[in-house]
Amino acid sequence: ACGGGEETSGGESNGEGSSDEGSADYTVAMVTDEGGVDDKSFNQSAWEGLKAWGDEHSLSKGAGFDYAQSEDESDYLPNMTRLVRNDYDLVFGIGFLLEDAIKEISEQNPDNDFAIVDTVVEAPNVASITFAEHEGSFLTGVAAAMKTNTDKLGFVGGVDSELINKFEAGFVAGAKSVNPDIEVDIQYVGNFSSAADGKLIATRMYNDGADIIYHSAGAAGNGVFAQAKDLKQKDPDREIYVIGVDRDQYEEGAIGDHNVTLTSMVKRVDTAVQEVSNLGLNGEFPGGEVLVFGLQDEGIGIADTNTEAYTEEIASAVQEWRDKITNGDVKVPQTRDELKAFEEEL
Amino acid sequence: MGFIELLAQVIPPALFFSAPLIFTALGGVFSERSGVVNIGLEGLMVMGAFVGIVFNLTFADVLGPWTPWVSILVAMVVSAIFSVIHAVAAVSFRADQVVSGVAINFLALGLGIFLTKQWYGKGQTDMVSQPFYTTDISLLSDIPVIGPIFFEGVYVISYVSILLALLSWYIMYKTPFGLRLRAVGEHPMAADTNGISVTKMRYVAVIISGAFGGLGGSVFALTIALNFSHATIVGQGFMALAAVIFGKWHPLGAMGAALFFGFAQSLSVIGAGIPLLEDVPQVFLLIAPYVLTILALAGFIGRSVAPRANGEPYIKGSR
Amino acid sequence: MTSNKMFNLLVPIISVIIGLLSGAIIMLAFGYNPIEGYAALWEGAFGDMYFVGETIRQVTPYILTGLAVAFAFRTGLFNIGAEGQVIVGWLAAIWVGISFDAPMYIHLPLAVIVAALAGAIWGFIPGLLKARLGVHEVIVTIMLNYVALYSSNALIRSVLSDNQDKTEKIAATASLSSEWLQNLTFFSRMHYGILIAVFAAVLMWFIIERTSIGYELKSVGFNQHASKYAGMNVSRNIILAMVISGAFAGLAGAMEGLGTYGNMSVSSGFTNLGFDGIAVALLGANTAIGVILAAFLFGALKVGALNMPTEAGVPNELVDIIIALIIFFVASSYIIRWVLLRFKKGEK
Amino acid sequence: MDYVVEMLHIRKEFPGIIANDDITIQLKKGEIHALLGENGAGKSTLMNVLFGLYQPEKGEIKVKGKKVNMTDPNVANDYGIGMVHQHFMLVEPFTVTQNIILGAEPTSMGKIDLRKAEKEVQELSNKYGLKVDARAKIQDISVGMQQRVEILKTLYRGAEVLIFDEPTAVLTPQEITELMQIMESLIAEGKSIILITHKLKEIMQVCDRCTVIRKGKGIGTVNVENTSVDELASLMVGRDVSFKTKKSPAHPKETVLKIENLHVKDSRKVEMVKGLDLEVRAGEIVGIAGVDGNGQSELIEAITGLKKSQKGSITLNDKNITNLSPRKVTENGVGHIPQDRHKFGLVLDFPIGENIVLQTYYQKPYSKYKVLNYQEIYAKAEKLIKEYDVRTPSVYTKARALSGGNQQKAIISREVDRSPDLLIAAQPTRGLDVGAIEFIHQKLIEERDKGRAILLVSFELDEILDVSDRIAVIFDGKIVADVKPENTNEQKLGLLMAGSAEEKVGVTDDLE
Ligand SMILES: Nc1ncnc2c1ncn2[C@@H]1O[C@H](COP(=O)(O)OP(=O)(O)OP(=O)(O)O)[C@@H](O)[C@H]1O
Ligand SMILES: Nc1ncnc2c1ncn2[C@@H]1O[C@H](COP(=O)(O)OP(=O)(O)OP(=O)(O)O)[C@@H](O)[C@H]1O
Ligand SMILES: [Mg+2]
Ligand SMILES: [Mg+2]
Repeated sequence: ACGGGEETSGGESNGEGSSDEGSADYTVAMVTDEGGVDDKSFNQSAWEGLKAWGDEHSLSKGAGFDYAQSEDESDYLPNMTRLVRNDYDLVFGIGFLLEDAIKEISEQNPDNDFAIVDTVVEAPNVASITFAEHEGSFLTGVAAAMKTNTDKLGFVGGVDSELINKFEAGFVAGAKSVNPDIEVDIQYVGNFSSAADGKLIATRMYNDGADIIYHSAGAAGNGVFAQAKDLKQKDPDREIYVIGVDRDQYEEGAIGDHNVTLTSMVKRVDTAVQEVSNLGLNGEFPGGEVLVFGLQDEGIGIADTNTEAYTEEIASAVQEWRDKITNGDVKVPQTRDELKAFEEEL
Repeated sequence: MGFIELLAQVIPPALFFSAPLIFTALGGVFSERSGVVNIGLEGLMVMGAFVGIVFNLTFADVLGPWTPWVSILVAMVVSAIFSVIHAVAAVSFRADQVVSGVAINFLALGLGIFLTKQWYGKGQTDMVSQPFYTTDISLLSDIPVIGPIFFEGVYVISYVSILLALLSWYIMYKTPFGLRLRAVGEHPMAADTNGISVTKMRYVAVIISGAFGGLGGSVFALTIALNFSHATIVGQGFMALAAVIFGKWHPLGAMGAALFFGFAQSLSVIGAGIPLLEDVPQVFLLIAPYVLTILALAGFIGRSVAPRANGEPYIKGSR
Repeated sequence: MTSNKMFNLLVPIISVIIGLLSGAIIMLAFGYNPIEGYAALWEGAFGDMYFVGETIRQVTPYILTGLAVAFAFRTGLFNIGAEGQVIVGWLAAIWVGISFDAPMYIHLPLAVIVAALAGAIWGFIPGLLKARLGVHEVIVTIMLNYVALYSSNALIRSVLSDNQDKTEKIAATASLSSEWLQNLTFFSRMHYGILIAVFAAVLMWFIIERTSIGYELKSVGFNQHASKYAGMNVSRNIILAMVISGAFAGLAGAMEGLGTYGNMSVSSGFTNLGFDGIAVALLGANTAIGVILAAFLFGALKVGALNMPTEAGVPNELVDIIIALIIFFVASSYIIRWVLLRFKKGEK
Repeated sequence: MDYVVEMLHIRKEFPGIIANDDITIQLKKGEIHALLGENGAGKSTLMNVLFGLYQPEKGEIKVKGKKVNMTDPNVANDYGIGMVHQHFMLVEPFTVTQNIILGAEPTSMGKIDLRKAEKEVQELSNKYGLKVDARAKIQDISVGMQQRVEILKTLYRGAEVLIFDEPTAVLTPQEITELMQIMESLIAEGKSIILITHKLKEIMQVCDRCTVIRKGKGIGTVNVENTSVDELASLMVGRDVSFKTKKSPAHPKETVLKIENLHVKDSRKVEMVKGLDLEVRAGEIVGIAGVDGNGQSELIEAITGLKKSQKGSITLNDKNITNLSPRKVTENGVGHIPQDRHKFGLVLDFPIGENIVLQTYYQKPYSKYKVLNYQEIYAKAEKLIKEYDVRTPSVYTKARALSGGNQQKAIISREVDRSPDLLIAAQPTRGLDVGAIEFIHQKLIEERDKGRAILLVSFELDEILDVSDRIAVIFDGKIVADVKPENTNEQKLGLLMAGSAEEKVGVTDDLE
C-alpha cells in the first residue's frame, strides 16, 4: 500500500468544515463506462460516493454534481466534454476503459481537474485512483482456503488482462499461503458480459471438484452465481460457494434459506470518489498523483455478510493476514511472475 | 479424462445452452416457412427475457416454485402480441420484411431498457429468486452411461425444447395447418386460389414466432442470466436465425443446428479445462464454434434453399 | 412520375415526423416534457460546433457501414457481416498505423487501403462460399462477426501489444484527425474521414448507377439465370459484390481506428456500427444519397440522445424507440402512400 | 334460360387502365365456351373476377340465375367454380396429392389422412382419365401432368364449371389432344367449361360458342358452327390476319452450325443428348420437332454455352465453339431467344431499355472504360421498341410490367438486332396471340432472307411446318429424321417424334 490514502482519510473532516461555503464553487461529475450508473458494481459505487459527497455539501443532482452514462466506447469523450463545458470543475472517468478519453480531455482542458479510476493517467491535472485488488483478493483466497473441503478452488476472470491478473495472483497467493497444496483452477471467459459462458465454466469447475469459485468477470460472473445456486438447489447440503467482486454480492447468492456467497472483495470506489472530490473542493486536488487505495485505508475490504458461511474462524484468519499485509510482512504478488516467486518462497 | 466423462461434462451444458436457441429457431422456422423473413428474432428474445424477468420478480412471492413456468408462459404471450407489429408491417403494410425485423430489434431493446428504468429506477433488474433449476430426471438418470450424460443435472426445459421441435415437425408436416403454412410460403397465390387466407396464415405464423422467440428469450434469462439488462440478449437471436438457415428451414434441422451450436460452445468453453485442449490458445477455442459452423456448411451441409416466397409481401394478382 | 418522386421524398419525411411524434407521446405518457426532451436532443446534436463535430464524427462510420449493407442489398445479398468487417478493418488500420514509419502521404493512404482490403477479405469469404458452394451468406457473415471479434481481441493482446487491453496510439502520419477541425469544433473528434465517407458514397453511386460493373452486379442480384444467359460470370459477381461491400465496412473501421480513437481496445462486444448500418441502409432505401441522409439522422439522434438524461432527465433509450418507430414507418411506406393517395383524392 | 354462370357488364380497373369494360359472358350448361382476345385484352382478368380473386367495379355475376358476390376463391369453390390458371398454381416441392387436397384436406384426429387422400385422387384420376402419379413431387413431373393435377384440383373440390386459362400454350400436340378428350368427357359428365386459348383451331375443334373481347371491351358472342378461323381472327384483332406465313423458297448457302456426335447431361447427370449430329446453313430455317424432354433444352444449352457437353463438337463458321462460355458464344455470333423468357430472357426488374443491352452493355457505344452511356442505351431501346412495335409506356418501364407478348418482342428485337450468324429460337411464340405470332414468324423469315442460319425449336407442329425450310426430328437425344415440310404432315411427324422405327427408315431416304 502506498501513502496516498493516509492523507485522504483525513479529507472527510476537512470537507465537512467547508461544506457551507463550498457548494457553488466546486462541482463534480462523473462519466460511467458501458455498465451504466446502476451496474451494481464500480459505476454504481462511484455514483453512491458522489451522491454522498453531494449530500455532505447539500448539493443536488444537476446542480453541483451529476453523471453521464455512456452507451458505448465512442460516447466517453463527448460525455466528458459536455460535462466540462457545463462547467464541472472535476470530472471522474469511472473504469480503465476511459483512460484514453481522460488523457485527451485533460490535455484539451488543462485548467480542469480530472480523475480516473482503476488505471493511471500521467497528467498534472489528473488524479489516478487505483486499488490494491491483489490485497483484497489475497484475503478472499485465505477465506476460500479456510473454507474449502476439496482443496480445490476456482477463479473465473473476465478478460485475461493486467488488471484481472492482479485478482488472480492475489487470490492464488492467499489460498496457497494457507495451504500450499490447494489447487486453483483458472479460466477466463474472454469478455465481461457472457453469463452463458460464465455458467459453462462454473459448471465445469464445480464438476471437476472445485467448491469455491472467485469470479472477477462482471456480468459474466452472474453465470457463476446461477450455476452455484443451481447446484445448491439440487443438493442443499452440498457446500458450494462463490466469492463476489467489486461490491458485496451477498444478494446475488441468495437461494431460498441459503446463500452461496461466501464473501466478496469490495472495492470502495465510493469512498475514493468522495475523498478525491473533497480534496478538490478544498483546493488540494491531487493532480498528477497516483492514489492507491488498499486494505490500510479501507479502500479495499472484504464482506462478512454471510455470517453462516463466513465463520469467526475464517474472519480471524483473514484479520491475521490483513495485519501481515498492512504491516508489510507480506508483499502480495500482482502478476503471474510475482506469484511464481511468491509461491517458491512458501 | 475418458471420452464418456468428457461427454458427461459437455452434453448437459450443451443442452441448456441450446434450449433457448431451439425455441427461437423454431419460431423462425414457422415465420419463414410462411414467407415472412424474421430478422427480428433477436428483438423477440429481448422482449421475452424482459417480460420473463419482470414477471418473475413481481410474482415470485405469490407463485413460488411455479414462478418460472408461469413467467415463460407470460413472456410467450407478451412477445406474441409484440410480434403482431412485425406481422402488421410485413403482411398488411407490405413492408420490407428485413426492415421491419430490424425495427423490432431496436424497439424491443429500447422498450425493455426504457421500462426497466421506469420501473426499477436503474438500467438492470435485480436477480430473480425463482429461476429454473436443474434436476436429475428420475428413472432415466439411472440408465448406465446414457443416464449421467443426458439425464443428470439437466433442465427439464431443455427436453421441452426438443419435444417442441418434434411437435413443430409434426404440425408442419402432418397437419392441414402445416401444409397450408408451407404452401403460403412457397406459392402464396396457389394457396390463395385454394381458398387459404395468406394474410391469416402469415399472421398466425409470425405470432407463433413471437411466442417461441419470447419463450427462448425468457428461458435464456431464467436459466442463464437471471436478470435483465442491455447485455442479457446479445446476438443469440442472430444465432437462432443462423440455426434456421443452417437447419434448412426444417424444425428438426433447426433443432439439430441449435444443438450443434450448443455443443460447440460447450466444448469450446469446457475445452480449456480438458488436458488435451489445455495448451490450445484460448482464442482458437473461442472461435471454434463459429468456424466449425462455417466448415460444416461448406463441407457437407451446402446449399440451403429458402422457401420460395420468403420475404415477398403477397399482393393479390401480381406476378 | 413526378408524383412518384414527390412520394419518395415525402414518405421518409413523414415517417420521421410520425416517429418523433410517437416519441413525444411516449414521453408524455411517462411524465416527461417532450419539448424539453427534444430540445435537449437538438442541443446535444447541433447545439454548438462541438456537438456538430461529434455528430459528424458519428455519421462518418455510419455512412460507410450503411453503404456496405446497401451495396450488398443492391446486388441481391444480405451482409449482416459489416460488424466483423468493421473490426478487421479497424485492426488492420491500426496495425499499419503503429508498425510503420513513413511520410504521411504514404502512411495514411496505406493504412486506409489496408483497412479496406481487410474488410474486403472478410467479405470475400462469404462471397466465395456463396458463389461456389451456395452457402447462405447470412449465416457465414454472422459467424464471421464472432470470429473477427475474438481474433482481433487476441491479436491486440498478443501481437499488437504486450498483453495490454489496447494498442498504442498510431503514428501521427497515419492519423485522420486534424487539429484544424478540432479547433474549429472545440476539440470534437471530427476528422477528415467524413471526406472519405462522402467520397465512398459517390463511388458507390458511380459503380452501381454508372458503370458496366454495377450493371452486372445488379443484374446478377435480380436474376442469376438471365445473367448467366447474357454471358455474365455469376460467381465472380457475387464475390465481387461481397468484396466491395466488405471494403466499405473495412473503411468504416479505418475511420474509427485512424480518426476517432487512434488505437483499438479489446472489446467484449460488438461495435454495433455494422448492425446499425443495416438500419441506415434500409432507411436510405439502399441508395448512396439515401444512406448519407439516413446516417445523418441516425448519427444526430444517437449523439443528441446522450444529452437527454442530463438535460431533460429522459432516458436515452427513448431514442432507440424513436429510431425503431421511424424505421417501422419507413418500412410501411406502402400504407403511408396509400393514406397520402386517399388524401389527394379527397382534395379533388 | 339455363345459363350456369353469367357475368354481366363487368368492369374492372387497374391503376391507370380499364382491363374489363362492360363485358358480358354467359355460359350454358354443358357447353365449352371459348374466350378469345389478344394478349392483354383482359381475358385472365375477367376470369379472375369470376373466380373471386378480383372484385369488379361494376357489373354482376349470376350462378344459375342467382346473383352472387364472389368475394374470394372460397366462394367460387362453394358455387362449384374451379379455375386452371394460366400460370400454374402448384406448390413445387409438394406432391401431387398434397397439391390437390391443399385447403380441403381429409383428416383423422387432426392429422392429414394421406392414404385416404391418395385413394380419392386415384379414383378421380381413373374416372376422368387424368393420369397422374399421386406421390410424385410437382417439380419432378412434366408440364402436361402438372396441368392434369390442376384439373384434378378443381374436380376434387366438386367443380361444375371449369375455367381453363390458356391450358394448351404449354402442352405438346399429344398432350393437347388428350386434353381435348378430357374436356369432352367432362362435358359428358355434365360440367361446363370456359376455355381461353389463342389457338383458333382448337376453338373450332371443341368449342360450342365463343365470346370475343378486344382491348377490354366485349365484342360479342358467336356460334362456332357459323364462323371461321378468319372471322374469329379479324373479330379479335380488328383487322384481317393471314395465317399462312408468306415466304419464298430458301436458298441455303454455307454451313454455319455443325454439330457432331454431341453428348450432354442434364442437371441430374442423366445423359439427354446422346450423340447428336446436326447442320444448319446460312439462309435456312431448321425446325427441331420433338416431344418435350427428348434433349431439346440440353441441345440449346450446350450450343449457347449454358451447359457443358461431355463429348462431341460444335462448330460455328468453321470455328470450334464447344464448351465456350456463353459470352464467347454470343460474341462468336449466336443469338438466342430462350424458351423461358422470365427466367432467362429478361431481368424483370430492369427497365426495358436496360434489358435491350443485356449482352452488349459492356461494348461500345454502350460503355466506354466501363462507364455506361445511358444516352446510347436508351436511344437504341427507343429505336428497337419502335421497330418491333413493343408496346410499353416507355423504355424506362420495368420489363415486369409488360405483357408476355411484348416481353417476347423485346427479346427478339434484342437478339435479331445483334445480327447473329446463327439465331436460335426456342418456343418463340408460346402464349402469344395470333397477331404477335404472325409478326414473329415474319421476323424469322426476314432474318433468313438476310442470310442468317436459324434454328427453331418448337412443340407446335403447325409452327414447325409453317416456318421451317427443313425439319429435324429429335428423339431420345438424337436427330432421327431430316425431312422437308412439303414432304410430310402432322401425322407423319408425330410418328417420327414418337420414335417409330419403320417410319425412320422410310424417311431417312430424304436425307441429302
Ligand atoms: N395486376 C395487375 N395490375 C395492373 N394491371 C393489370 C393487372 N393485371 C392485368 N392488368 C391489366 O389488365 C389488362 C388485361 O390483362 P389480362 O391479364 O386480363 O389479359 P389477357 O387477356 O389475359 O392476356 P393474355 O392473352 O396475354 O393472357 C392488361 O392490359 C393490364 O394492363
Ligand atoms: N404487376 C403488374 N403491374 C402492371 N401491369 C401488369 C402487372 N401484371 C400484369 N400486368 C399487365 O397485364 C397485361 C397482361 O398480362 P398477362 O400476364 O395476362 O400477359 P400475358 O401476355 O398473358 O403474359 P404471358 O404470356 O406471360 O402469360 C400486361 O399488359 C401488363 O401490362
Ligand atoms: Mg391471360
Ligand atoms: Mg398470355
